[in-house]
This record gives sequence, C-alpha cells and structure tokens, in this order.
Amino acid sequence: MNKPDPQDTGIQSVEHLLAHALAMEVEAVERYESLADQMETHNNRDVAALFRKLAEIEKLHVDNVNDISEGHTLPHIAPWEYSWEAPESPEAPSVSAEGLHYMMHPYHAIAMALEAERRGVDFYDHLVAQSDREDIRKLAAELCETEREHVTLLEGWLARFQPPPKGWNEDPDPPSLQG
Amino acid sequence: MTARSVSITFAGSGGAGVMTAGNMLLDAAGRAGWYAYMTRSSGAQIRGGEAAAMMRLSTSPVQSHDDRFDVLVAIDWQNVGRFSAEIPMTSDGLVLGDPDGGEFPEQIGAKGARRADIPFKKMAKEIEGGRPNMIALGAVAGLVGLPEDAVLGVVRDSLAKKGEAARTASEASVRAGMAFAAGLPACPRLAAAEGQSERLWSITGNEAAGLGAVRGGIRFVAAYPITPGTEVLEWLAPNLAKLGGVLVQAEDELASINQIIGASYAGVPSLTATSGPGLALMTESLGLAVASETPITVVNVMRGGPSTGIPVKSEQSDLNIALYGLHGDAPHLVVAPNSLADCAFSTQWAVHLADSLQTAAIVLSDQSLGQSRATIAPPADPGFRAIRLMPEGEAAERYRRYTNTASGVSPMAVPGMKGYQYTADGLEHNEYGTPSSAAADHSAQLDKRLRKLAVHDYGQHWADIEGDGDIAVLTWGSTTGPVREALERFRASGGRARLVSIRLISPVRPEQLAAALEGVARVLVVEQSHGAQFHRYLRAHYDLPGSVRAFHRPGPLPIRPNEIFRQLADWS
Amino acid sequence: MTARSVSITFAGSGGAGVMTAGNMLLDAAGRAGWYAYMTRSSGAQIRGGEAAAMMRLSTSPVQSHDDRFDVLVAIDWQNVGRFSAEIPMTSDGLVLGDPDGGEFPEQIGAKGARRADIPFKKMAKEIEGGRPNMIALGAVAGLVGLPEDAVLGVVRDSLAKKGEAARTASEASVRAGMAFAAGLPACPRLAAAEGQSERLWSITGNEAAGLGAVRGGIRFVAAYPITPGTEVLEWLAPNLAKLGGVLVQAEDELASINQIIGASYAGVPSLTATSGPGLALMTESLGLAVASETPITVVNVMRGGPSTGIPVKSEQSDLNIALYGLHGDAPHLVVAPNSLADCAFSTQWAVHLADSLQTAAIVLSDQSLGQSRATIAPPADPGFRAIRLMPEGEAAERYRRYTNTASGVSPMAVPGMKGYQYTADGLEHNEYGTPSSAAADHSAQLDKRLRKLAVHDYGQHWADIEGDGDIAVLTWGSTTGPVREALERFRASGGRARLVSIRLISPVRPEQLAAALEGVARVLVVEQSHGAQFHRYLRAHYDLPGSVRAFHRPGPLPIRPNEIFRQLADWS
Amino acid sequence: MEATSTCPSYSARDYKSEVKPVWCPGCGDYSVLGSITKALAELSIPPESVALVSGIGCSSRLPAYTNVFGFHGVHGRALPIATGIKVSRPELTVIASGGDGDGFSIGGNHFMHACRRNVDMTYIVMDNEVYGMTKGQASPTTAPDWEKSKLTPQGTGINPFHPLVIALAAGANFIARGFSGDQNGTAQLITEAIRHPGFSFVQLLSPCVTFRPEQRDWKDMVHPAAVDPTDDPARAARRLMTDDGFNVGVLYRGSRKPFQPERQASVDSVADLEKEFVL
Amino acid sequence: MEATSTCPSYSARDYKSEVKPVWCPGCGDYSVLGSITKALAELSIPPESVALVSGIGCSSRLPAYTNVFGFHGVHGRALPIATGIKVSRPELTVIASGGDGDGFSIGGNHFMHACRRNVDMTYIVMDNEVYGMTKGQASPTTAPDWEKSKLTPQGTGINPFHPLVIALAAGANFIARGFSGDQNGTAQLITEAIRHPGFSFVQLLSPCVTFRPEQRDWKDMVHPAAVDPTDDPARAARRLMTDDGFNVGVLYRGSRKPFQPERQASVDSVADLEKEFVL
Ligand SMILES: Cc1ncc(C[n+]2csc(CCOP(=O)(O)OP(=O)(O)O)c2C)c(N)n1
Ligand SMILES: Cc1ncc(C[n+]2csc(CCOP(=O)(O)OP(=O)(O)O)c2C)c(N)n1
Ligand code: SF4
Ligand code: SF4
Ligand SMILES: [Mg+2]
Ligand SMILES: [Mg+2]
Repeated sequence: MNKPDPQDTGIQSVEHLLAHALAMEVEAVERYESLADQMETHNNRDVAALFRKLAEIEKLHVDNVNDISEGHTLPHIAPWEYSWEAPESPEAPSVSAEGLHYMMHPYHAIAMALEAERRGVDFYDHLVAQSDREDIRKLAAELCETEREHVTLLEGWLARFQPPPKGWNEDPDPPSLQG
Repeated sequence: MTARSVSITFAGSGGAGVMTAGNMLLDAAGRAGWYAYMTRSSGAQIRGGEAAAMMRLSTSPVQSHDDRFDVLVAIDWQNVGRFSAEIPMTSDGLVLGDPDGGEFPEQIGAKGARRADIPFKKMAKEIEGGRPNMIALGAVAGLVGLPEDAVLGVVRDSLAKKGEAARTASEASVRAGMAFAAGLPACPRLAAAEGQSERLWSITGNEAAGLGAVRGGIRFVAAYPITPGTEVLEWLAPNLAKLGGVLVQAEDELASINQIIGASYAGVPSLTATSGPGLALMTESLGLAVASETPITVVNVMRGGPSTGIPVKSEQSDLNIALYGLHGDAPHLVVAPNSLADCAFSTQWAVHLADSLQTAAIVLSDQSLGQSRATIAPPADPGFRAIRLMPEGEAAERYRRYTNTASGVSPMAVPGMKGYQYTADGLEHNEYGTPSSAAADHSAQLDKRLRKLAVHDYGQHWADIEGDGDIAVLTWGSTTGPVREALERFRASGGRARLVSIRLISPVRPEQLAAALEGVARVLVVEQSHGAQFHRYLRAHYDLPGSVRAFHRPGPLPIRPNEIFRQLADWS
Repeated sequence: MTARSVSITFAGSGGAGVMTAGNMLLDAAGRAGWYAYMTRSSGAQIRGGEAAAMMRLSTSPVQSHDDRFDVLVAIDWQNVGRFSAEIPMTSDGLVLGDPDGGEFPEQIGAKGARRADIPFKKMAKEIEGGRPNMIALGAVAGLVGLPEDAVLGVVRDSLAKKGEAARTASEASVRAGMAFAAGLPACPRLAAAEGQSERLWSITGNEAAGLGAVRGGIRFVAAYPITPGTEVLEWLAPNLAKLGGVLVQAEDELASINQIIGASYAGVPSLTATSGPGLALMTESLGLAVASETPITVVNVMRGGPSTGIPVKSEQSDLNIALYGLHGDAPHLVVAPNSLADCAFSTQWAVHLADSLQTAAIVLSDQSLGQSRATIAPPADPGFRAIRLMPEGEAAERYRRYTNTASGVSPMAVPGMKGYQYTADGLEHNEYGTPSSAAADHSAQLDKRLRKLAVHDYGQHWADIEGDGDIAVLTWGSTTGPVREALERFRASGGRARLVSIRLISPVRPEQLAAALEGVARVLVVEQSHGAQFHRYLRAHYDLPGSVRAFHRPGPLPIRPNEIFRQLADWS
Repeated sequence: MEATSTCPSYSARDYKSEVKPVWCPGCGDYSVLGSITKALAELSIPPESVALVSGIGCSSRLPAYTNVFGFHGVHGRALPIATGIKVSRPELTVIASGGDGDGFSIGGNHFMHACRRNVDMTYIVMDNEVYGMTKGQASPTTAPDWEKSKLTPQGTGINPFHPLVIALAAGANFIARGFSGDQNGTAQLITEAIRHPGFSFVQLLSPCVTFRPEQRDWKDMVHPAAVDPTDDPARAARRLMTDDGFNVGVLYRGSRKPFQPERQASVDSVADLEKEFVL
Repeated sequence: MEATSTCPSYSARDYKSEVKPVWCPGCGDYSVLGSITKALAELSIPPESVALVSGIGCSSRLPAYTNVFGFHGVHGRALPIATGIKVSRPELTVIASGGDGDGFSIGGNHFMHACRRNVDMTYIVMDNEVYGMTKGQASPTTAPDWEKSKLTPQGTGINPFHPLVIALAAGANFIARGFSGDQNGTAQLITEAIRHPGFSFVQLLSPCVTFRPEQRDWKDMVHPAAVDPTDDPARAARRLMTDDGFNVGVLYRGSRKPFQPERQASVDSVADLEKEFVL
C-alpha cells in the first residue's frame, strides 16, 4: 500500500531495478500460469491456451532479465516493498479484472494482458523520465523496449477479435452444489 | 423401434446449458404426457465445471434410472470423460457430439456405442442468437419422438422473460436440432404417451419433502444450509411465509435443532432439514426431544460418507446414525421415503407421527431422491396432520405432563394454557416432570417412551409390499426404484418374487414383516452402503426366514436394476 | 461366622462424613490385605444431601457388589430411606442407627433385618472432638473383624495434616466404636486376609483409565468437564504435566475432540474423556478422525440416559451411539473395560490400537466402574504403546498419505518431516489425500479403512473367556463383575457354564466368538440397558448358537449376581 | 398475606412451584429466583404466558422452581430453544437463564448470535465464575490465576471472558449487571430488561458458596454504576472495557428493532402452493 | 528464473502444491493463496514446519493447494484443530483459515475462545459475506437487506456480525483487515500477523464473484487505515465500531502473553506416578 512520491522513483540502483524487473516478469509468469490452470479447470481450453502462451512469452522475459542480471547481486525485496505505483506488480494481470470469468473469451484475456503490459511500459517510462541516474534510465529504456514490443504484439492480437456480445457470461445453468 | 423408456444424457462443460436443456426436455415430456426423471452430475468446480443431465423418459411412472443410456449428447467433450462410469451406454447406444467440441474421450468411445457428429457450434452460429444446448434439445426431441409443440411450448414459457429475440433464437435452434435429427441413425423412440387425466407435476424430492412438511402442518422451520438438504429449506422459506409460518436461519445445527424444539414446545409443529454432518451435530438434542417428549421432525438427505465424504452424491449410509446415534435408550421414529414422490408422503406422515407420538422423527431421504427431478401424477394430500393430544378443561390438580398412560402418550400442554404450567426436562423425571433418579421413575418413563411407539397403529404404511413368490427382496429408500424394476424383469422372465420396502424403519414391526414374508424361502437384502447397515439392522431386529443374502455397495454410483436382477437370476 | 465377603453401607445426611468413613474403611481393609470395593450414592442436592457409601470387603479380589448388604450403619436417618432400593439387606442383616438420628425410615425397616441402636451423637459428645462417623468406622471395623492397627494407621495418615488434637479425637472415636461393637449382635466377620505379596493399590476406575492413558503414551488431553467422565481428566491434569504432557480445558466438546485431532495429527498421542451428551457432540468429528485416519482415543464414561438422563448413575446404554453414532460408513474401535482395574488395561490397549490403526477408539467405561474405588493388586504395565507406522527415509516422490496397503495401514507423516507434506482430509480422497468423488477412490478408501481394523491381530484380548459347559453367558463392561460371580455360584451349585465378556466390541470378531461358543447350546446375554442394545448388536453381527435369551434392564440399580444366577438356574 | 392494596394481580409467590431447590444453602441462585418472580409479579404477566428456558448447571435448575412454562434443555442451548419459542409464539414473554459455563463456554456461539439476532427476549446469566454442577472447574469468567480446579491446577492462564463487552460487540439491545445479593435491585433490572424491546442481557453475579466461598465477599465489592446508561455502543464499549466488573445497573440501552418475521398468510391453503409444480 | 539474488531460501512457489484449485476464476481466494505463500516465503519458514488448518467452504479448500502440512477438517472447527497442533508442537508455525460462515457462524464459539486463549497462531478469514460453497446463503457478515438468498428472500433482517470488534472484545492480540485484491499488502499483513506473538486475526475481504458479483467493486472501496494501530483495546473498540468496514491495515496490536503450557517433565516415567495409588 505504499504510494511513492512521484519524484522519488524509489529505485536507487541498477540492481534494485533488475530486482524489480525480475519480480515483475516472474509475477506475470505465475499469474498467467495460474490463469491458464483456472481456465483448464473450468474447461475453457481456448483461453487456457492463450494464457499459457502469454506465460511462455513472459518466461522469455524472465530469461532476458536474468541474462542482463548476470554478475549482479540483486537485493531481496519483500513483495510489499517494491516501488510499484500500485500495490500489485504492474505486469501481472489483475485478479480483480472485470473480464475474469470461466466463460471469458480470448478477447478478454488479451485485453487483460494488454492492460498489464501497458502498465509495465508505464513503469519503465516513468523511470526513464524521473530517475536521476543515467544507468537506471538506460536500463529502464532497454527493458521498456521489450514491453513495448509485447504491447504491439498484443494490440495486433486484439484487433483480430470482436468484443464479445452482451451476455457472453450468461450461464443458463445454476452453479453446481458442493459441500 | 419404439420403447417404453428411453435414457438420455446431455453433457458438456460449464456454460453449455446442459441442465437447462435437460429441464426443458423433462418439462416437455411431462406436457406431452410422458413421465420423466432427471439427475445431475457435475465436476468439483462451483461454476464452469463439466456437467451432465441424466434423463429417463417413459410412458409409465419412472423415478429411477435404467441400467444404461440410449443416447449421449455432448455439447462439447471437455472433461465429459469423467462421467463415463455414471453413463454406461447400451451396446447400440448413440453418442452424439460436435466434431469441434474438443477431443473425444476414450473412456466413452471404449463402450462400443455408435457415434454420430452434430456440429452444434456451427449450427448455432448460423442462427442469430442460436444456442447449442437448444439445438441439442431439439435433436433429442426429434430422436425420441417428442412432439414439436410440447418442446416449443416449454421453450416459449421458459424464455418468456428473456424477450422476443431470445425466444425466437431458441425456437429456431430447437427446430434446427429436430431437423438434423431426422438424418441421424435411429435410436429407440418413445411409445405414445398414455392419456393422462391430470396435468403432471414437475418436482424434486427435496421440494416434495417441503410440500409434505407444510401439508402435515409444519409452520416453523430452522435452517442451516448443507448439501443436499438445503433445498428442502430453500423451498420452505418462501412457501412457509405464504402460509404465515416462519423460517429462521440459525447459526449452526445445534441452534437449528434447539430452535425447533423450542417452537414445538410452544405448540407450533416444527422441522429442520440437514445432511450427515449436520445430523451428527443434532444427535444430543434429538435425545432431548425424545426425553422431554417434544415432537420434532428432521429431514436428513443422505450423501456419501463418512465425514464430509462426497457431499454431492447419494448413499444410504446414515441409517446407523439415524437409528442408533442418540446416547442412552432413546427410541424415536425413523421414516424413509422410497421414491422421489414419496418424499412428500413420508415427510408428511413423519410430521404427523412425531406430533401424535410426541417424539423426534427422522426422515431419511437421500441425494438421489432429493436432488432429482421427475414428472409425476399430482400426489393427493393423504390428510395426515400434526395433531397433539392436549389436556382438556381446567387443570384440577397439579399437571402431570408425563403421566404414564396406557398408550404411552400423555396430554401435552402448551404455553398459554392456564394451570398447565410444567417444566419440560431432559433429565430423567417423574410424571410431573420433576427430576428423579429413582429406578421406578426411570423404568416407568423408559417403558412409556418405548411403548408409545410400539403400540401405535401405523396401518399399512410401514412398508410397501408387492408381489408374491418365495423369494423376497427387502430394501428401503431410494434403492426401492431399481429393485422394483429388477423385480418386474424377474417376473417378466418367469420368476416370482416379492418386494418389501420398509418405510417405517423405527420402531420395528416384527409381526408385520413376518406376515409379509410368510412362505418366503430366500431373502435378498439390497442397499447402498459399504457397511451393509440395513442388513445388520434387519438381523438385529427381525427373524428373517430361509436363507438370506445381502447385496450392498457404497455410492456414488446408483444401484442399477440389472445388478439386482442378476442377483435374483443367479440365485434361482 | 466368618465369610469371604462382607457388604456394608454407611449412610447419613450431608456433613455426617459417610464417604470419609467409607474411604478409610477401604484403605484400612486394603492395608490389612483385604480387597475392598466401594460405590457411593447421594441425593440430588449439590452439597449436604443424604449420602451412602456402599462397601464390600473380601478376601479375594472384588470389584462389584454382592446381592445384599450385611450391615447398614446410619449416622442419622435423614432421608436415608431413599437409598432403600440401592441397599437391599440380607434377611439377617444388621441395621445400626442412632436412636437420636431422626425417624427410622419404613422402607428400610420393612426388610426384616435385625436392628440395633448405637448412640453416635451421645458417644461423640463424650469424646473431646469426637466424630460420629469415626465411631461408625470403628464399630464396623469391630463387627467385621478388621485389625485395629490397620484402622488406626489409616486414621493417623489421613489426619496427619489436621493436627494432633483431631487425630487423637478420631482415634478415640474409632476405639469407642470398636468397643461398642463388641456388644452388638454378631454379623459375618471377614476371614483372615490371604497373604499379599505386594502392597495393594487404592484406585478408582476413572483414575485407572487415566493411568492406562499415560502408560499408552498419551501426552495431550483436551477436556470439557462432565459427570462422570470428569475425573479421568482431573486425574490426568496434574499427572500429564508431570510427564511433560499438556491438558487444555476446551470451550466445549466440539473443541475438545478437534483439539485432540489436531494434536494427534501433529504426532502427539491424544485423548479426551466425556460422557453421553458430550460423546453425542463429538460424533461428527469422530467421523473426521476416521476419514482422515487420525488416531484419537475418547473415553466415554456412561451414565443413565437418554439426554441429560441420570448423570450420577450407571447404565450401559451408550453402546449404540459408540458403535453406530457416526454418519456414513465409519468403522472405528470400541473397547470396553470389564472391571474397575481393567479400565487401565483397556484404555491403554485402546490408545495403542488407535495409533497402530490410525483411527478413532472409543473406550466405553461407565459410572459404576469409573466412580467406584477398590483395593487391587498393582496392575503391571502390559506394554502397549501408541506407536505409529511412519514413512522412512527421504520422500522420493509425491507422498501418498493414504496409500492403499495390504494391511490397510498407511505410513503417516507428521509435521516437520521434510518432503512429506500432505493435507489430511475428511472429504473422500485419493491416495494422495486430494478430494475425489470417483467411485473407485471411494470404494478403495472405504475398503482400506474397514480392512485395517478387520485384519489386525488383536490376540486374546478381544474377550475374557472363562469356564466351559454348554451354557454361555455373553456380556460386556461392568456387568461382567456380577456375571462372573453368578457363574461361580452356578458352578458351585453344580452347573457348568462359560463366561464370554467381550472387550473389543468393534471391530467384531465372528470367528473368535464362534470358537469361544463351540459346543454351546444356550446363550444368555446380560447387559444393563433398556433397549437390549448389546443383544441387538450381537444379533446383527454374530451367529449365536442354540437358543438365546437376553437379560437386560436399565440403570440406575446395579445388576446383582443373583439376578443372573436365577436366570441360569431357571433355565437349566 | 391477604392485605388489601392496589397491588398487581400476582404476587411473587404465584410464580414459584412446589419443587424445592437442590441448591446449597447460601447459593446466590435462591435470590435470583426471588428476583425473577418479583419482576414477573411486578409486570403482572400471567404465569402461563411466560416461558423460562435454561441449559444445564446448578443455575439452570431454576425453571422447575417456578410456576411458569419451563424448559430445562441441554447444556448450552437455552438460547436457541428460547428463540424458537419466541419467534413462533411472539405473544409469550420469553426468558432464558443459566450459568456462566452454560452461556459463555459451550453456549458462547448462541450467545453471540442471539445478541445479534435481537429477538425480543431476556437472558439472565447467574455468573459464579465456576462450573458449580460439575464440582468446581474454571468457567470462561474465572480469573486466570484461580488454582482451585483440579482440571487447571496452575490456573487457566487465560484472560476471563467479558460477557458484557461481548454482548455489546455482538449487538445486544440492553445490557445490565446485577448482584444476586440485592434481590430487589435485581428484580428491577430484570423488569426493565423484560420491558425493553429486543434482546436484553442481564449478568448477575451470583456466588457459589461451595466452590467459590470467597465470593461471599462480593456483597462488599459491588457498587452502583456511576453514570446513566448510554445508547452509544462505542461509548458503552469504552466504559465496559474499563470497568471493574462490579459496576451494577443498566449499562447500555439500544434501540435496534427486534427480529420478528412477519407471520401473515398470503395464501388460503397449502393447495395454493402446489400450482408451481403443475406443468 | 534463476538470477542470483539475496533472496530468502524459499519462493512463494515452494509453498504451492500441484493440486489445481476448484475456485471460480475471479474468486478472491486465489489471491489469498498467493498472499499466504508469499508471506511464508518472506518469513522463510520451511514448508514442513507449517501447519495450515481449515474448515469447510470454498475458502477452506485452501490447504490442499499449498505444499505445507494441511488439515481440511469439518465445518467450523479449524481453530480447535489448530489449537491442538500448536499447543502440542509449539515449534510449528500454525495458521488456521476459512470462510466467514465457517468462522463466524458455526465456528463462532471457537473464534471467541481462541481470541481469549491467545495461542500463538494466525487466523485468516476469507470474508465474502456469503456461504459460497452451499450456493449463496447469507452469512453472519451479510448485510441485513441482501435478498438474493433463497433461504432468506426478504433479507436476514439481522445486523451483520463485526468480526474485528468481536475479536477485540474476546481478547485477540493482533487484529488486521486486508483485501484479497491487494495480494502484496495482504502478504505483508499476514507476515506481521504470523510474527506477532499470540493469537492474530486477519479478516480478508475476498470477493465471491459468483454469488456476490457486486463485490468486484470492493477494489474501489477499500482504503488504508488512516491511523497507526493502537494497543489500547478501548480505543481500538471505538475505532472499529465506527469504521466503514473497508479500512485496511493492522488495526490493533496487543501485548498479552501467549498461552503455552509448560512442557517440562518432572518425573522420569509413568511408574513414578503410580506411587499415589499404593496403600
Ligand atoms: C454436552 C454437555 N457437556 C458437559 C456437561 C456437564 N455439565 C453440566 S453443568 C456444567 C457446567 C455448569 O456450569 P455453569 O453453567 O456455570 O452453571 P453453575 O453450575 O455454575 O450454575 C457442565 C460442564 C453436560 N451436561 N453436557
Ligand atoms: C456441519 C455442517 N453443516 C453444514 C455444512 C455445509 N456447508 C459447507 S460449506 C458451508 C458454508 C461455507 O461458507 P463460508 O465458510 O463463508 O465459505 P465460502 O464457501 O464462502 O468460502 C456450509 C454451510 C457442512 N459441511 N457441515
Ligand atoms: S455448588 Fe455453587 S452454584 Fe451450585 S448450588 Fe451450590 S453454591 Fe450454588
Ligand atoms: S462460489 Fe464464490 S467463494 Fe466459491 S469459489 Fe466461486 S467465487 Fe469463490
Ligand atoms: Mg457457573
Ligand atoms: Mg463465505
């Protein structure tokens, strides 16, 4: 719940930034994998496949950050101590997203992802604009590029889908009973 | 190829609307004068899990499943394989599915039934607002020969609130399905409906239990939700209110049972419904109802046990706790409905008996009765009411609440009756209700509480007895449906056998059962429990004639008629 | 006139000190090498009510009452009449009382025993600080021939803390009583004590159960007080602490049973004790212990039922709930001590079995075992320990907590064991413990939970079998004492008969019982319940040979040897 | 005892039965019995219109000693029984009573939910900080260092339960504390509690002379509440949380609407309900 | 994912099992699972040293989804099981978890008494103001006018249960409220709760998207607590009783000594105890 001062990006070193980048990508991988699992469990195969694919892409990003980080010792940061703008890591699709539903369409999934990627871009952009350290600005710009590519990719995907008609989440059947 | 009964399963994943299709088929069949029966199964997910609506349509009353299914329609194949054990197909059964509906599950394929494709998704796309499940409904209606107007009538009524567009789309979907069916391989068509004089009802066993409760006079209900008992309570909530009665949601089962004890003590016939874990929590206070002679009724809708077990599946394994779960010697009533429709009768009878005998009654229903839906001939009100013996006139001397009458039933005053104040007590007491540990009082009160149950005239309702011959099948509850069917087949194959389905499980009726089994040389006991609870109970309390075999197995799979038929055939 | 057993009752109103006198007599007898047994009875008042200490002294081990009492000493007659049903006198019995002690109760007088006066009050006044109950103690000691030094030794030790004056006064009182006894009509004197190699113990059944528990390895106890189970817990509280174990007083029985489930899951052998109403509240969670295969032991000290019933009196009427009170098919252990001393053995054995078989064990003691005191030969530790099968070595693959072994027992990990994390579950589950509603998993786990109980080797402890002949008396629990005595008389009168007292009530041992009853033509079933629960249980699970009779009646009066003897004699 | 007066139609005696209490002489519960019967007489409620429910414990023996309709239930469940009576027969005056063990230990959940549900009834707890009937174990209100129980020979080590604070937190509509030794003052509290709509809770300090003989000293420790009852729960909470436990009087008086479901039939008969099933 | 770092020895992933949740996508409980695993990783507690206990309900399914020692008990009894574990094995980290129905309705008594007993463990309630698993009935925390339950079609008409106020009144040693949508903030609350000695209670607003879809709006309603946690119960009571229910953060931090009986043997063996019986 920490809201940093906009002037103070909170990120003081390259290692610190790399730790953020890594956390951001790892969170994204885990979130997409969880979403893919959820969709599989709920028999929404198409969307499951999509989330799985997004997780794969994020895994590449993790590798990328790991590569860059070679030779650095990253600091440990508690989950709630990251300098995100919001409580959540920006690139993780929101678990409170409106479209998150067992009958969601690929459109929703991509829209969710797009939103998350854009937040990722914003995070780095903010750093590039605000940080008073050159090495940080440079690295942020570099990392941002990967995210921007991802945004473009997703925009392309999204264009291929119509927004689903109203009532897409209507399930005529009642919930199933449990314990 | 016409048949008197056809079995169909709709399956698909969450959102596909298989339950809706099933319900509509059931209603349509009912309107066309056919009897129909439907159970449901679904994955462990709360929503969006795979689901199956298992249906049976028949020209005569039907409230249980056949051995196998003639038709399986899968709107998609996502995870439908998990139902394979639940939907055995006939060898020439028809498996219908969408080639775009995911991978065909091997378990289903392995059964050797015929397969045919039906492109639900594609067809639905071609209709504005078209719905795969409505196409499936149409296809099945077409296959089994359900009149189009019956189906469309149901569609119209169900979608009345959804507006013109939705209705038209669904109608078109149904028609497309029916049209498609014409080109499908043949499967058994249902024989023409026998003319029904009355319009049928569509009802679940849990609703029927609720109906029986209010018919019997229940006007106070305390509720704590639990699967699969909840729906008895959920049906009662609005309907009790309409009758000027009250339902209170309690904090737990300890509270709900005591609330109904309180309300009943105050003079208002009272009931609660629960399932295994809830019943377990109630046993201490069931004993209080017995000892204080306060009438109450508890509907226990059994599910798979032990512990949390399998909440959504049926089993007859709460017989022991219902009979013996109270500490001390605490005789009480246990009544078991033996069909979906009988949930109404048995509950009403139990309510009547509880009040007549001033004791606790447990109604042992189960998930397969409670959560199944059927079209049934409207059950007439058998007239049983919760009526208590009350003291009359002015109280002359100190009121003896627990006076030791010949019948064992003592006139029971309720608050408001001047001069009849007494204290109800769960401690052993004398006739006034004053605590006593004297041997004479203890045995007098124990005798009285046992006697009132023993000497009551329960009429013919203690059991359903059918047929003759020197083989008897002894069973209870939901297992009665398949047993009855097995016996029909056995008779059709030239055998002779009786059915005795015991409705009044407690108190026991040794003389009546002996009479019912007169001349019997072989007794087959059938039940759905791992521990053979019913068989053990029979041994404990009855002398069964001739040689006895027990056929018992646990849930979650229902016992099929053929399993029982084989037992009979092999024994002959 | 010497006897091998003499029965005495001290009675009087509150404050008269009859329990103290009784306890001292018991201790003195024990020190003199005699066996002694004592039960108590009192009015409904919390304090100050009339009380009776009912004693039996014997030259051989004794843990139950005789038919009648030889001596009744009433320190006063206030309300002593209410005990008349509990203290039948021998026809030549001696009733001793203070002519100043109030009106002699007719019920007592009606029995025709001899009466003699003893002026307690007056005598006590004559001694500085003299006490009527000590005079009574002395008088009885004198009558039955208890050595003066044994009595005075006990008096000295008991009053050590009260100071010189109190001691001297009591000694003087005892001596006065003894002197007075010399002039009283004769009554049976106890034969000389047989030389005991060891010093005897004075112990109650509830204490013995506590001892058995800690011997078995119990180190965690959760407690909610209830009569007559509380004393098991009260003995354990300080003693567990001494052993480094813990007792927690819980908010109710729902909490206490779940606390022990938690502690046992964590690897610490755990137990609770309760009585009927508490057991009723525990049944839901007993099912959890069964389904999750978490070993626990519950000692249920039975009292009069149903409901609150008669808390301070004994009855064997919780057999049904102990056996069948769990919902679903939930096989578990039920072990019943059949004597006061056996409370130690049976509890220890139950603890051992619960842990060995990873299930719930109920020990069915009762008030007459639990709250009675006896002098007994020190029971050796039979060596049974709570030891669990645990997985060994490093976890190679995903741990299967509920692996379906041949024995049915699966290695059980406890928190702290790296790599063996699992989730215990009361939902039906697969071998890993993951919830499953598949028929195959359900039946595999049901089979396994039943099998582990069935195939275990319980050795000879499942029952106590004595004697031969073609009559067998089948009994259990506290009724075994009087049955044993009846059989001795029956044999003495020339009859031949066997005793089978079943200690392992569940699981059933049909082959063993068949062997034990080999050649038997008549079976007499004896129990203290109104509903013949034991008899019904036997019918349900065993094939009893020949003709069977059931002798059963409820509490609160204990079953007397002669009642059973008459059954045998009349049947011969 | 037949003096002419403008008295109500009943005397306290009319509410007593012929059953003689089994309580120990000196037990505070005798006096509570007196207070209840006096309150009822004062309120002039016909004995047959009163239902008095209890659980199990010495204190729970009370109903049998009265001449109203009584229910001596099982341990801890007086409140649900009382709830069932009142909701189904709203015209009755319903009182639940019992001990601190019965009400706050095994019955604690019903206590909370009864406060919350706010059915119009009165709950009287005879608090002696001990389980009397089972021979002296610690109850939830027992001080953590009381070492006289064999079950907790080192004391419970647990902070005592504060019934009034819980009642308030759970939503009780009327909260009072009394001392059994002051029979008339207690009668007044009970009268007010019965009159107050909704769930009213009265904690009565009622000594157990047998297992807590030191409670005989309570008579010197109780004192009237210094300030008038508040209707502000937050304020009441502050007061209750800091009081000494011997503050006697009405401490909180709320104005929440009692729970009483409508009982007005909208159909003529059960047959009218059956229409929904017709296909 | 193998960058060199000064990370703790465990990652959140190490605390997750391979069992896939059955929860509805969008259910707040997924996120709670994330928070718990993150907190454990942060605390670096070996998975085998953690016991996570639950009752019955959607939320109570949680233990199976973790890789710690789990116990999925019966409805309402998570806390007594957790108590048994902790008291008998004090070296373990013990967490109880479940839903609002499980914890405050059927389990309400254990909740109060666990607060009071103050065993060193953490209780996490996923509060969605509904019974999710049984298809949407009102729970104690449901607003009185919520009419969507078939069981109470007119609404319950009962004031909602205020878990934090009850916890405080009953004596909990640490009280916090979080929102599942804020996975990291919640992880922090849980970390602090586990670290705090004694009984710590964390209420997590965790939306049920199926039966209470309107709870998706909670994300816009929660806000951090305006002031720092207090250690004064009376002050905390006032605050909690008047807050809006969406105040997120640590709200009370007490300093009562946890309950943990001595476990020090004073005799060598059971045989030493037998002396008392010898005559
Ligand atoms: C289910 C159950 N558990 C335990 C008991 C035993 N029991 C009877 S009264 C009582 C406690 C009574 O204490 P309290 O309510 O304070 O009443 P008091 O005797 O002090 O007036 C207990 C534990 C019981 N009767 N039923
Ligand atoms: C003794 C008992 N009573 C009732 C139930 C049925 N039941 C299962 S879960 C549940 C309520 C769950 O609500 P909550 O704890 O809020 O969990 P959620 O599903 O909302 O996460 C109920 C009443 C049960 N399993 N056991
Ligand atoms: S034991 Fe205590 S509470 Fe019980 S009657 Fe005696 S004094 Fe009263
Ligand atoms: S029903 Fe509600 S609480 Fe349960 S899993 Fe679905 S969203 Fe979560
Ligand atoms: Mg008390
Ligand atoms: Mg919930």
